[in-house]
Amino acid sequence: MTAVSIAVTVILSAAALLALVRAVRGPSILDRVVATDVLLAIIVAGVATEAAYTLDATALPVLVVLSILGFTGSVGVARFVRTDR
Amino acid sequence: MSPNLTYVVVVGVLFAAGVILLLERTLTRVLMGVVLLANGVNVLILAGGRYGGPPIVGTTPDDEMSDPLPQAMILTAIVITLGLTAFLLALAYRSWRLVGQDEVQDDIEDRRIIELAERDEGPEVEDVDDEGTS
Amino acid sequence: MTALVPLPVVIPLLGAAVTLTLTRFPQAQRLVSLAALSAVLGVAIALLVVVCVDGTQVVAVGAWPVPIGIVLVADQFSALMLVVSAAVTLCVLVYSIGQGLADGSEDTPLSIYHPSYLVLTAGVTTAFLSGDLFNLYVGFEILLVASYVLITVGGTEDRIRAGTTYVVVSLLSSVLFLTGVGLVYAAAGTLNLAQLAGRLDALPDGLRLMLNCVLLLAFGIKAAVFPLSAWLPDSYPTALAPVTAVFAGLLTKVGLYAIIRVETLLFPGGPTRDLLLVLALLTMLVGILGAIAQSDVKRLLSFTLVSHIGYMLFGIGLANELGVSSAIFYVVHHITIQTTLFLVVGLVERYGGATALDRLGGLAALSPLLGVLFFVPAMNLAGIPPFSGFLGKLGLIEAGASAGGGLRWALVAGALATSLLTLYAVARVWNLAFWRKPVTTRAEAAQTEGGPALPRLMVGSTIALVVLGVALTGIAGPLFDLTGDAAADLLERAPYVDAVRGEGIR
Amino acid sequence: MSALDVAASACLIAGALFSLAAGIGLTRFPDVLSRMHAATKPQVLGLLLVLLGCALRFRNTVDITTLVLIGVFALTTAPVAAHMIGRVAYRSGEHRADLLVIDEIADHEPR
Amino acid sequence: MTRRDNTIVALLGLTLVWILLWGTFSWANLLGGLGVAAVVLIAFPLPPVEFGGRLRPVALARFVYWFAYDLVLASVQVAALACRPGDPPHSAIIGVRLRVNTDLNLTLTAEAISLVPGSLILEVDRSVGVLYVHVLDVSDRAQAERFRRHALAVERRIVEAIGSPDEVRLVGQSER
Amino acid sequence: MLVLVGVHAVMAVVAPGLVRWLGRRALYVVALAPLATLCWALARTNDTVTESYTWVAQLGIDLDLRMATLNWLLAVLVAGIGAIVLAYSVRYFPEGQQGLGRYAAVFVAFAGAMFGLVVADNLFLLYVFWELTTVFSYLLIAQDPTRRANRWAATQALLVTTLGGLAMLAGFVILGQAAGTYRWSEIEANPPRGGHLAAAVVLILLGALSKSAIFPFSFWLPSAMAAPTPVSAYLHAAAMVKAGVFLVALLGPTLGADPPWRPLLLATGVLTMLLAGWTALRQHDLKLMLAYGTVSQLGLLTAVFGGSSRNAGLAGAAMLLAHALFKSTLFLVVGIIDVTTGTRDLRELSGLGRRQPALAAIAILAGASMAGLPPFMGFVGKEAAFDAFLHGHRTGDLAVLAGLVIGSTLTVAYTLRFLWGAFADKEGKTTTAPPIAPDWLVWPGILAVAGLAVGAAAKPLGGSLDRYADLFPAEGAAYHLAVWHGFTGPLGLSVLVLVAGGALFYYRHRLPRLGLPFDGSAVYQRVMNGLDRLAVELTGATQRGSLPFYLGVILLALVAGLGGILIGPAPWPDDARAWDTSLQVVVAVGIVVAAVAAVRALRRLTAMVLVGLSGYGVAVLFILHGAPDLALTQFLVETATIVMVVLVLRRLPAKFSERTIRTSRLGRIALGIAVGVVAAGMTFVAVGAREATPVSAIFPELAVSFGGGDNVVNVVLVDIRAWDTMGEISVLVVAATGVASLIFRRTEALQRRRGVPGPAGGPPGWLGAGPSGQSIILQVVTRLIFHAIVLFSVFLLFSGHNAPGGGFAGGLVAGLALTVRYLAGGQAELTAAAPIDAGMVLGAGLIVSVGTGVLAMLAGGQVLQTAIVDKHLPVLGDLHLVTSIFFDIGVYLVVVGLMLDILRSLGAEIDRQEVAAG
Ligand code: NA
Ligand code: NA
Repeated sequence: MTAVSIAVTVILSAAALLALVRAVRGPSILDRVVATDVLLAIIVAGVATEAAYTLDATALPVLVVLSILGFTGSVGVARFVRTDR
Repeated sequence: MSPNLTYVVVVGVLFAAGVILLLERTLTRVLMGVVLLANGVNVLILAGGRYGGPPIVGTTPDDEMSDPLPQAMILTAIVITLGLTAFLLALAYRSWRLVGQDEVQDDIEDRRIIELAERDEGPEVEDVDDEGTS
Repeated sequence: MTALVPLPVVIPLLGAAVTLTLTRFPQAQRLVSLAALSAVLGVAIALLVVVCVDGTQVVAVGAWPVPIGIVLVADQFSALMLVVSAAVTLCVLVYSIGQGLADGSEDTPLSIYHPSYLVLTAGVTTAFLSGDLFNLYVGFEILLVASYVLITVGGTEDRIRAGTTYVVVSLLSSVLFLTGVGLVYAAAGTLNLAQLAGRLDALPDGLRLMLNCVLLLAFGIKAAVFPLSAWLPDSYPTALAPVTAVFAGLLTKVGLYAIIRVETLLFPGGPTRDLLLVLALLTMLVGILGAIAQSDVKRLLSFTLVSHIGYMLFGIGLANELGVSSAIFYVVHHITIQTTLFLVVGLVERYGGATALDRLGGLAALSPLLGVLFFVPAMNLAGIPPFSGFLGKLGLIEAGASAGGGLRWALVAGALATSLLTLYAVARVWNLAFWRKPVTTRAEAAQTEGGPALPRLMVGSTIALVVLGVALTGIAGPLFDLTGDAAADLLERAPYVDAVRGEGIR
Repeated sequence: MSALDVAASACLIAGALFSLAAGIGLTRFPDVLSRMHAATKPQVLGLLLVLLGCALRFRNTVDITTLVLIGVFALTTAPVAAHMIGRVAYRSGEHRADLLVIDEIADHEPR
Repeated sequence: MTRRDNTIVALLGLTLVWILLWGTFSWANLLGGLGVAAVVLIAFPLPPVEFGGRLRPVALARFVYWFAYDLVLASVQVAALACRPGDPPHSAIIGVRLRVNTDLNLTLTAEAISLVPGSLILEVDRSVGVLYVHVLDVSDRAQAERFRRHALAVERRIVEAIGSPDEVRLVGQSER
Repeated sequence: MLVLVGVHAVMAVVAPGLVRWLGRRALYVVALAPLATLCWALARTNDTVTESYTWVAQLGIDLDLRMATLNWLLAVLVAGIGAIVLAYSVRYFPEGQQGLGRYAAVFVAFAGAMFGLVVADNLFLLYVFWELTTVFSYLLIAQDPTRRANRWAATQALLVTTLGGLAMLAGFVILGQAAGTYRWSEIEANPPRGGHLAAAVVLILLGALSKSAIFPFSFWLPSAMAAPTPVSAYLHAAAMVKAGVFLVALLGPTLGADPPWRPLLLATGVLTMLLAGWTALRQHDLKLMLAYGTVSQLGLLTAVFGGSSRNAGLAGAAMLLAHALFKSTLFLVVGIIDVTTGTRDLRELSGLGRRQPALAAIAILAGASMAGLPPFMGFVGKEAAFDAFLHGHRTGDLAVLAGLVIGSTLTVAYTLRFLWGAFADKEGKTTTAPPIAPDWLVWPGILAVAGLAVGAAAKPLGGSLDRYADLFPAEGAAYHLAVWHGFTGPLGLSVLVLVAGGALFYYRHRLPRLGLPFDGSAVYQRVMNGLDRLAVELTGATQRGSLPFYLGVILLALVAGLGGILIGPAPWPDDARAWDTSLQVVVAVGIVVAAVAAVRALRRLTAMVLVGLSGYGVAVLFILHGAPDLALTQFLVETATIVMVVLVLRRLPAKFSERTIRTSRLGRIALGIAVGVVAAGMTFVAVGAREATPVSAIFPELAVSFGGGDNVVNVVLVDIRAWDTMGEISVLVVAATGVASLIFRRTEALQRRRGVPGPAGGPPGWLGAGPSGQSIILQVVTRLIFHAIVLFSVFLLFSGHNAPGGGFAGGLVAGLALTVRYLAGGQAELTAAAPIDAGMVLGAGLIVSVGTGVLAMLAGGQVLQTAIVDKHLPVLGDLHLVTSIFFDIGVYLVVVGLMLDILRSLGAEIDRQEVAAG
């Protein structure tokens, strides 16, 4: 299992860094929001994997919340963003 | 307890970034500075507590738990920051409504006195002779 | 009798909650607020008596044994502060109700004002009663956030500008305070003040100095110690008169309270004493010169406020019994007098239609009562005998002289100079606003019509505070006994620590 | 390491890979709309796989039910977010029109 | 279906969620769930969601199967597309006019379509029931038409799963 | 004695009423207070009375009163002349004079203070009365304060004498600490030696000299002549200006031997006498002439007492008495002339002698005493003075004597000039003057006659004054007061003085002009202007009025102070670890990158998203650290923040204004980095220094046994540190209130805080964005999952005690559910979702939480004490109820209320204002 967890960690870290690049580079606010969504999803995956690895379910409520959050944030921005560039 | 350098660095960066924004005139930036500073302080408090598993009896043995007390402090701080953020936003909006921007203005009275100082004058209000001389 | 201890916090909080649910019934809100604060005053007095008779009262919240949970500690010092602040807040509440009744509360919604005001009170009492460093922080947050609401209530342009300065500076101080708390816990592993007193002693001096200074920095901003004080005169004067009054009277003193606690209980001795003395001197002189430069009564008073913070720092920095005792006495005096003066200025604003000196005049002739209401506390502030201001100052000077040493003598001189300059500043106000011929059309109109009627409640509460201020002279003896004992306990530390340790069993 | 564990590991790694694909797409794709595809879509499947992996590890109802809820929430909300952002992107011209072979919105209501 | 029925459905649904959250079935959980659900429904009144259809398990299963199939397939395709070197892919915005123009159907179809990778709902023209979909990796009309048919198929499966009889008839007619 | 002071005080309080009731005649009644004092004092001639009451023993300031000979002398003068001047004032002021009530009150209050001053036996008590006389004189001098000159003169007198007073106070403190007591009679009994005594003496004399207008403080007295003449007669002739001389006289016997005492007093005294005497000779205003005369005489008194020998002391006492009598008489005379003729200018006055013979007679009696003609008291005193210095045994005595002789000559000269100027006929001028009411004339009359009488009764009077004089160390033959000592040196000097004075008057037109070497008032003015300038410059420099400046100063203090400590004494730990899990580094990189990018961002929303991103990063740090509750809350808060910010930013410009970004950028960055380094350093040091085991080590077992929960953090929040949490939710409540206050602002608008239902029928449309803004998909989905999310929030609330969650997380989730509803359908949808007043929810939540704590007290426990109920119920199984859950429910409600309030104000109300703004 440890090997798996390491592998997943590495993969997710790479993905996260890629997403971070997009979040910082933009150019548009929407790109950043999408990137943030992806990061959240990556966090979910990471936390879930960690939970599966340690067989410790305490983090699951966090995952439920996260699965709602990305939606709220994106909708919030998408609803009101003014892309006057 | 040996300090965790990663935390130390994060604290430093968050404080630095927070201060730079805090010193701005735009209230929105000030707000973000405050948020960054708050996060920085939270990490600082976190660094002051032991690292370990979730402090939930039954899932983690007592002696492997992370220190719950700093967590309680941080949680309190987080929520207070939320309230303050809302208030600052309202403040920014109000000032935008009033003066069409959310920039912090200088104090008028102070500027008056600074000008007096530059003109080498005394306090503005002289005790002028205002009697119908009797 | 420990049941009394939590009440000064719990009562106003419940009151605030109730007023929030009474949005539609302003009269009921007023009654609830009055009842709550009157109750707090009663409890505070009772508590002071109990403390003086039975000694320090300690409550372990939730019956969690010390040092696990939070302890509330009412020693003579905090009990005294509770009584004074309760009296002042009650008077100011009455005053503001009077003003609200007169102005019509359209611009200052009761459903905003009353809950915020009550929460502010709860914050102050929390800070005074707290025996736990983080809880002290929470107390500060409560009163600060409430003060943010009160200072910007109405949302006019200058209130927003001033409020922004106030809020942001306070936020920074809160961040520093929390940083200090975090560092203290990181180093000592506890938040209980009594336990910290022991654990901090064991730490290396350099570290103690560091922690001490972080906290001093945070409190120094709140107490308006030069050079951390410039925000105050820019922010306080723009608020509603009663708000300014209670801020000027109380909030800076909460900062001072914290400084006294920390300096005596957690970090006694050390280089911070001399640091405090130097800052005291600067605060006195820079502050009072600032007052002389002003042309608006409210701002002028704000500067005298800053300046006289220096007096109290002086006593703390001396760290001898008479010094600390006089500092505490001066805190009591200053809370009362500074509040009174701002309330009077509120009356002046209503009556003369301005607070700018170039637009005021002839008030003494127009309203002799107003004249007396200003003159007496003004002389008191200037340290004219036999008023309490003089007694406090005298105590500080004696303490400084007995301590000896160049720095302390410099402070004695500075204190005397400051009181002379204070006299100069208030005499200027008196000459211009009260003595010379009326200059504003408003005041001339007032002269012909005998001036706008001043609401009874406003005048009444102001009179009450003026009388309280004068009464301090009469009870100075017993009061000095009290502050003397309080100071002795503070400097000894053991009484506090032992009282808290006593609660160590469940 | 039981068979279930093997299956779980497979799911977890596959899920992670989908995340990586999302990250790559996010950096490579030319405009917001196409990045949206890369970002939101493989994520859903990736997430489902990860959850499945967890379920295979935990093997008790208490946690599995929670995992199910997470999946349901994700499936319901993800498209909405995508839709809202995509819509704004299109309306505010954040997309590269030159990559569009057909645009029936423009045809329908030319602006 | 009356508002009361809606409420009952909601109550049961919420109770189920409650039990799922706790993860164990016990009478205490059941009663607690009912209680909490009731409180929630009282505190936050149920908004009108008009639902005229009925559940058809078999059709539902079929829908789920095809949905899962599309999901996996397309996900792999898009992932591959993302990693494939070369020029950025072309795409198209295609309007799909649904046959059953109800809020619920529009929404569910839109969800199903946009969950499946490569397709993303940009606009919904509610008046005529048209979904405008941004489709990735489309380079000509033929592919566009293929996608339009796919989308309509998705709608059909949904309607067959939960639509009302006349809706099912409507969809069936247009297919033949 | 305290009673008598009290009598004056009471009289002062009732005086205005009396005046309103009786008109100016009320002054007769008011005069009773000093009169009573006079009688009391006369009844105690030749005995020493003491009283003592404790006041503030801790400061050594008690109400110690003592009346020995000197005190008695001044008490009699102060009380007697006070009564007479009050009676005199009845006719001086026209009926219905404005501010007469205040005049009466302050005057009698002053008399009381003056009496207190002369009988005070405690140095601090003496200072108390001393300052009171200063303040009352401030009020009396500016009887007509609408005239700037009067205000100016009053303030000048106030500040100058207070300055001296404060110096004196410092002197008292030093003296008292040297002596170990502040009670004068005790200090007198065994005087301290050495130490800072010299400093004390100088400081005390500063006070005395300034009060008595001795050079270089002389200038304030002539300006103070702006006061009404009765005031001048009392304060500036008889009473207040005597306070300084009194102090010198009182302390002389004890401190006279100390080095600075004698030379200082002799020099300043003689100098003052000569300068002022000369100036008096040049005045045309009778009152000013008297004023300078007074200054001159005060100089004389100071010099004589300064001689600090037994005979000098005796002479001083006699002169003091004489001067009080004749000078107040003359002032009263001038007052009458002023009122009856309307002028005080001796060039205008002519022939008054014939029209007002009685007045002239009185003036001549007083003048004779002033000039030192036998058998008047003035003569007796001057003789004694001459003798004291003629037969003195100290160096410089003869020089002083010379000074006194010259000074006395000047006195004779200006006396003659005064009488001539007031009453003589001058060619071509006649001043009309109505006859003077006898009940007015009588008062100066009494004083003048008294001057003659005491002179005649010099022997017996001298007998009692000896008791004071004997306090001085005896040296040589004891002198005794008498009108006739035979042909002695002093007599010769007196004759010389009279002749020379006459000559000086005769040749007055040929005198060279010499003024004072410098004009004190001008110096005073320059000092004050300088002070004002300094104030403005300093304030302009420190009070910049700019928020960034203030923050910068604070942060600089932080960097300087704590940076210094870190470099200096701070103990740096020798071991540290890079990380706990390598993943922390990955996350840290994310946080750092996002934070830096946020600082560089030029668009508001961009910056906010990046800040939020770094926040998410911190949340992940929390997970890794083993703090799921924190992570949960942090994620929720960051998301809520982003939404709130978006709600506000939709109205603000998208980009930050360039100007504010450029200005002083480098400085900001430098300071920021410095602060960051210091913060990091402090963390490193503090954490590294920890050795003690944290108090929280036993939390886990206590959490279960006493708190009844497995989730330690939650137990800490709702139980162990519930007191904090209670405060925290009140912060939330008040913050929400503040948001509403800033957005709605007015009472009437606040009604909308309850929410406004949308237009009946049809789906609620977007405000602002218009119908095209709404998305059917979003609306339907939110409606579908809303209740599920709310239910989940409740689950978090209840499960929180044993698993991550709790009231905060629950409340935030519910709040986000509401947020989504608002986002989907705007104001109306929000109202449909939660038709309730946000304020209500907040209040209810606070009541529930605080109420839980109070109930615990009512149940006999401590505040917020928790009870654990374990019951086995049929069917349902075991019930495990921890009462702290109710506390947590309150928390939940407050958080929901906060979010609802934010949506109502930052959301709906801003929508409305946007529409209103168009
Ligand atoms: Na210290
Ligand atoms: Na509890």
